[in-house]
Amino acid sequence: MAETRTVVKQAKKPRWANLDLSNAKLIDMYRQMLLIRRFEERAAQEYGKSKIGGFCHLYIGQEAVGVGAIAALRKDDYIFSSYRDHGHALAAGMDPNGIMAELFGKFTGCSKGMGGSMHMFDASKNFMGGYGIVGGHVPLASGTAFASKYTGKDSVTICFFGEAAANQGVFHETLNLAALWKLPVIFICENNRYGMGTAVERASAVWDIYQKASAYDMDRLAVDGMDVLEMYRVIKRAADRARKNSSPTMIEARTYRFRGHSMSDPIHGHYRTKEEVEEQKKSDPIPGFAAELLAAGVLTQAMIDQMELEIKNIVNEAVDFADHSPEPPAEFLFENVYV
Amino acid sequence: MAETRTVVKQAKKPRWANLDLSNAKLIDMYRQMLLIRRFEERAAQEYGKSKIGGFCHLYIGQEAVGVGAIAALRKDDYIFSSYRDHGHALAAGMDPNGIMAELFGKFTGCSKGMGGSMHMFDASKNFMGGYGIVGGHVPLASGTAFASKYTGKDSVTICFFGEAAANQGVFHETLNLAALWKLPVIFICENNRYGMGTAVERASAVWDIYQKASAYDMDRLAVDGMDVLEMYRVIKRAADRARKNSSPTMIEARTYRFRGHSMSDPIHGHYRTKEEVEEQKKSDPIPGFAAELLAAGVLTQAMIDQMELEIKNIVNEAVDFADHSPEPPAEFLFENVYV
Amino acid sequence: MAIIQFREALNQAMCEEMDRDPNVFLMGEEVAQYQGAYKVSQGMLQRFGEKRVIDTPITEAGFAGLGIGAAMVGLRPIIEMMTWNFGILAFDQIFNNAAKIRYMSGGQFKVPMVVRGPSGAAHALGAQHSQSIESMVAHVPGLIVIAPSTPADGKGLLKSAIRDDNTVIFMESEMMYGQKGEVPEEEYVIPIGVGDIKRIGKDVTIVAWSKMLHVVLTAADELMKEGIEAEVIDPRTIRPLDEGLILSSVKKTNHCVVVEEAWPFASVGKEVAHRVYSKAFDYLDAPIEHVNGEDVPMPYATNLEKLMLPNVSKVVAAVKKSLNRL
Amino acid sequence: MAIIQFREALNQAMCEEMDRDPNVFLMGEEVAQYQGAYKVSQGMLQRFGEKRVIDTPITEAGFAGLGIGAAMVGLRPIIEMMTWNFGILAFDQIFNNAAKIRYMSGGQFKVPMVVRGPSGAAHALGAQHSQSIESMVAHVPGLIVIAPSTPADGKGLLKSAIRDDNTVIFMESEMMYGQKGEVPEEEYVIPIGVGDIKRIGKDVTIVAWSKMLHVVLTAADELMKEGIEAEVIDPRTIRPLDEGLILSSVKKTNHCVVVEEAWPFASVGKEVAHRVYSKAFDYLDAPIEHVNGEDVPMPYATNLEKLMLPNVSKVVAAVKKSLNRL
Ligand SMILES: Cc1ncc(C[n+]2csc(CCOP(=O)(O)OP(=O)(O)O)c2C)c(N)n1
Ligand SMILES: Cc1ncc(C[n+]2csc(CCOP(=O)(O)OP(=O)(O)O)c2C)c(N)n1
Ligand SMILES: [Mg+2]
Ligand SMILES: [Mg+2]
Repeated sequence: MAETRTVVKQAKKPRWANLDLSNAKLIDMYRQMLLIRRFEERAAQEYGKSKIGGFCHLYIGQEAVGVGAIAALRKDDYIFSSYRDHGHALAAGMDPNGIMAELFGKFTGCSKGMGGSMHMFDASKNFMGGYGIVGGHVPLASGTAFASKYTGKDSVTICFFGEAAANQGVFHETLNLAALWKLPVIFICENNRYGMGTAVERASAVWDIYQKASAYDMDRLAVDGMDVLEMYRVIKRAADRARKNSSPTMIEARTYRFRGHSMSDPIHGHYRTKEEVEEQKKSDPIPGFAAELLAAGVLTQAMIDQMELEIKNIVNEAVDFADHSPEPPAEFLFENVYV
Repeated sequence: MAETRTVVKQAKKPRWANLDLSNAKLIDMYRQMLLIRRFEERAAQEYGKSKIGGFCHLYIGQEAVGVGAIAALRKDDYIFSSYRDHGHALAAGMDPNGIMAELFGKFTGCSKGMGGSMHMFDASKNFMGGYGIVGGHVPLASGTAFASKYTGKDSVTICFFGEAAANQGVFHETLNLAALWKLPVIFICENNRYGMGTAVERASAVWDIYQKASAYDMDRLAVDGMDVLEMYRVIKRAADRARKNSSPTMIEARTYRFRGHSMSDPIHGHYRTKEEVEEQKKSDPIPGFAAELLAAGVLTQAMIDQMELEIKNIVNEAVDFADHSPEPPAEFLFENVYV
Repeated sequence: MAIIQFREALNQAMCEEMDRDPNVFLMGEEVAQYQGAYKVSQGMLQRFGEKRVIDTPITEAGFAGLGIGAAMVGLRPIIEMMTWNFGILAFDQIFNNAAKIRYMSGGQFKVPMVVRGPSGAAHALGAQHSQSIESMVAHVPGLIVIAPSTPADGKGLLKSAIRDDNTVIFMESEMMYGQKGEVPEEEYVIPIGVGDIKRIGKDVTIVAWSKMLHVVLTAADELMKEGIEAEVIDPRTIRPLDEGLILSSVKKTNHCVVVEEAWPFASVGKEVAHRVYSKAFDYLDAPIEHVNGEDVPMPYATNLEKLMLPNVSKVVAAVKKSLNRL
Repeated sequence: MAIIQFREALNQAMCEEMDRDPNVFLMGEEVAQYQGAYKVSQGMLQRFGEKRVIDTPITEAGFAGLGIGAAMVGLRPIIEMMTWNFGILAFDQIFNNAAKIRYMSGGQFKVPMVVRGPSGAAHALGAQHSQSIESMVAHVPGLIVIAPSTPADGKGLLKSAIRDDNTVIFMESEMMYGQKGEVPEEEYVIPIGVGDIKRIGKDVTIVAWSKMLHVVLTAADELMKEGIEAEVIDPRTIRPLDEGLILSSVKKTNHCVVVEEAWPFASVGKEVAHRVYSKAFDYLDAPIEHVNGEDVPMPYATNLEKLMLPNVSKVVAAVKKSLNRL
């Protein structure tokens, strides 16, 4: 009898089966990661041509963190970012034209050319800004969360920052406030293993950064930040909890930046080897997700090719838009200092 | 056979049997606690007579923490305190005359009348000062510890602060530095349950304050701060470890202040009841230790009476000294701004 | 008019604005259960509840930053610093975020927040607790800085500050909280940026604010005995400064003395002087005299503390020097 | 004399002092393994080892405070702030501890520490990264503030700063690190508090420091073409200010212009002007002119950034205004 049993080949459930993600949404998440990648690659080129000035911190390698996290949010949730904010801005649905124009310092930029790479804002997307002081924006996120609770809205706030920012005092002050007052905020630490040139092990007494939240009895976990679905899953859950119970979560997204700290920093050098970077690139979140979607038939190669083309156009168009946009007028220097 | 066995009444070992504490030292620890108590009571009176100005934070109730901790140190160890520093100063062996004169703002004071109640210093005792900004002195303690390590000395640094100070960002920054660099420093949090009028439970997301050090993988423990022997024991062990392995410890000493936050704050009122204070006074560290020493025959009532007398004289003499000391001369206003 | 304490006037301002606008809340150390370290918020917890009168842990940077975020989405926080000495811990939040978010965002966000608390020396509090830091905050564009000297000004200006859409730094004084003054019964506000002539005179213009205003008024009485009529100008708002009022007084008196509690180097008084020199140079019959806190940390000993601070005789001497009547 | 970059000059100063005194060490973000964010500490880790060249976590208040404690017991820390914008996070440590410990302790302790790093705008870094905060630190008694303009001054003054027993705030500039200049081969120091005449002239005194000195020198060339001979004074040390040098120049030229990158309100320039007005009033033929960064946060857009900063034509215009030659 045993011999005659037919082995039924079980269709493997896709990982997103329990995640309430439509194919359209999955495709969109992929598309967003790809857009960020191509946008950043182009930003790097334009920086090389001196179209973009100042510090320019690319998000290449970390796309899954921002895209997965923001995909799990509602439109009325609030997003705070650091100086490494282009990717978050795109994931928040901000207009690539406005982002590129901001990089170019143009009046059509998302911050009217006044903020630049590190200070993207879009009130219409609840994109509360990119900030340049390491850790300095973290308490602000507790402020919008406080406001949600105060006004009885169930908006959630998420706040992105690097693992090095988690050493700053104000980060700790904020975690205490958020835990003490049960604020609906999710702290997303993008642990890309380096704060500028300093490896996390040389800067933090604990290497499991999420455990810093243990000092506040806060819900916490580490997640594979190279996996957009995992990001989506944990943020969704944390956001649901925040919405329902108004309680904070600290999430450490383990990721890696494939580029230098900023455009002026080489990809490898004093603090990491070429081999290390190459090894890490094997976990590139974009091809991995593509393979998965292809295997499940959610995407086809033709769709991907088409997408690449569309994104190329979007990015071209953004550069074109930025290039042909006017600088802020001289009088604007004195505007918005005060309301 | 069993019936004929004689029950030998075993002499109960005193708690200090394994602590390497001579009778003289035990008596001295008691004497120090008593001195602090009487000194502070008198300071309160003198404050009432406006001989002492400004903020005046008494240490009454917390004597066992400072005395036990400092008794466990060597003369070449460093001590940092907050604004609640009279008790630590006395425990460090500073001259009561100089402390009282400092409170009176006199030139003979330990800080020449320039520091006052909150800013006692004595370089000759390695008493590195009392500081008025909550938490602000904590990183300084990592600095002397750093210096010990840098110069190859095995001096240890201890740093006293309140449980409310442990919410300040710079406290967290310092713990990270101390743990990361393995500095020989002991952080002694005197958890007296209130930061001014705010109960610890209303200010800190964790109530076991020592667990804040978990975010730094630092050795940590809570101790009964009303028990001078326990204080001695845990600080001795932490100091030995710091000396040998150059590693930091965070210690939460659970204690209680029997007086108001400062002289301008009533003993009970908005934030705690009379009953609570009375209940806590049952754990007064001084009579408890006296009973233990009396029971063991280390002290006799006559010795205690004699001690009270001597201390009374010391305190009287300190007030007298302060009273008859000159104010700093006018020119001194401009001295010591720069070296 | 009612005669009330400065702290009561500030309390009224906050209560009235909280009645008026549910988005206004008060947050700080000991503001709620303890009724305020200096009792400025007395009764407010009972009146408005825990939701709107909030005790914080001792984390000045953290709760100032929280206020900024809350203000960005429409709340109107009043953040109390127990004293401005501790506000230094929140300087990064105030300078780098509150003062800049509107500008950096191209006008998309605003930060309508008041950060208030006492500044300057109280009595025998020593070096770390006795600082007048108005020049540091007033240096930063994007901030408004107010330092009133009377209960009536305090109330009217605090109400304006709470209604203002910018971040306002509001400086009070421990030594003035108990000071009494007439305050109108009916609702009123005092516009930001408008100074006040606290005493009319023709011989010399003395500019002073906050606690020093009272030292100057006493000095003016003294001077009067010698026939010197001082005009006393209280700018009330430090930034923006009511330069017109100061200038028109100096153009009349041709002499100017600035009195401030703060240290001298690059102080607000130097800014006041600059405005006068650059815009009324030809009207000045003598250099502008300055009376400041001495250029030293505050000593504890009360005899030296007195010497450190401006006082009536220093002001009198400065005026006489200006008038060449020494 | 060798011609070297500003960063090399600073590097030499630190290396020489570290050779000279084993108690000197360098600590800050990226100073060691990364060789310095702006390569000022290039090679120092290799030369002095990890014990004396130390990378820190991003905790400005924490490691500044650590430096203070270390200095109290005899070490001589050089604390690098990656930029002074981040130094704001350490203001409490610097103002409340470093500047006051000696005074509060009645002279028992001293804090021989240098806190150094670039200040002011670099290029297109936006509002949070482009601040000149010298007036805030110079306001505080107990601190010394130095802002050199040339490699030679930088080296000589940094060596003096390291040897000084006070806390010294040392301000550099990202834009000047690559600038080259002659630096003596032999060992030398430049005393703190002594200014330098960077150009001799008779018609107008222009006071400027750090980066602005170079703008002023170019402007002086321009002015020369029109027959205006500007004397350019570089105080080099902001606090204590070499007021004698400035005064004697103004007494000769009877005209004074102060150029600084910082915002105008209560700036160091106002302090300079005050010294001149109060001590050389009768020598002045016109009000002192000021050229400052505009009173706005720094915009990102480079066209506006240029407008925000002082430049040659603004300086020329200010001089002409002072000379009434517009
Ligand atoms: C308070 C402060 N200190 C230093 C800097 C300079 N700085 C900018 S980014 C950075 C590293 C931050 O690392 P991390 O938080 O891990 O974020 P990542 O750049 O890796 O995304 C440093 C040191 C700054 N901007 N702010
Ligand atoms: C930075 C700062 N914020 C506020 C204060 C005012 N203040 C002085 S002591 C104190 C309470 C501190 O409580 P805790 O740390 O528990 O120490 P305790 O007084 O109980 O010994 C407060 C709020 C201050 N001195 N410094
Ligand atoms: Mg990082
Ligand atoms: Mg306490």
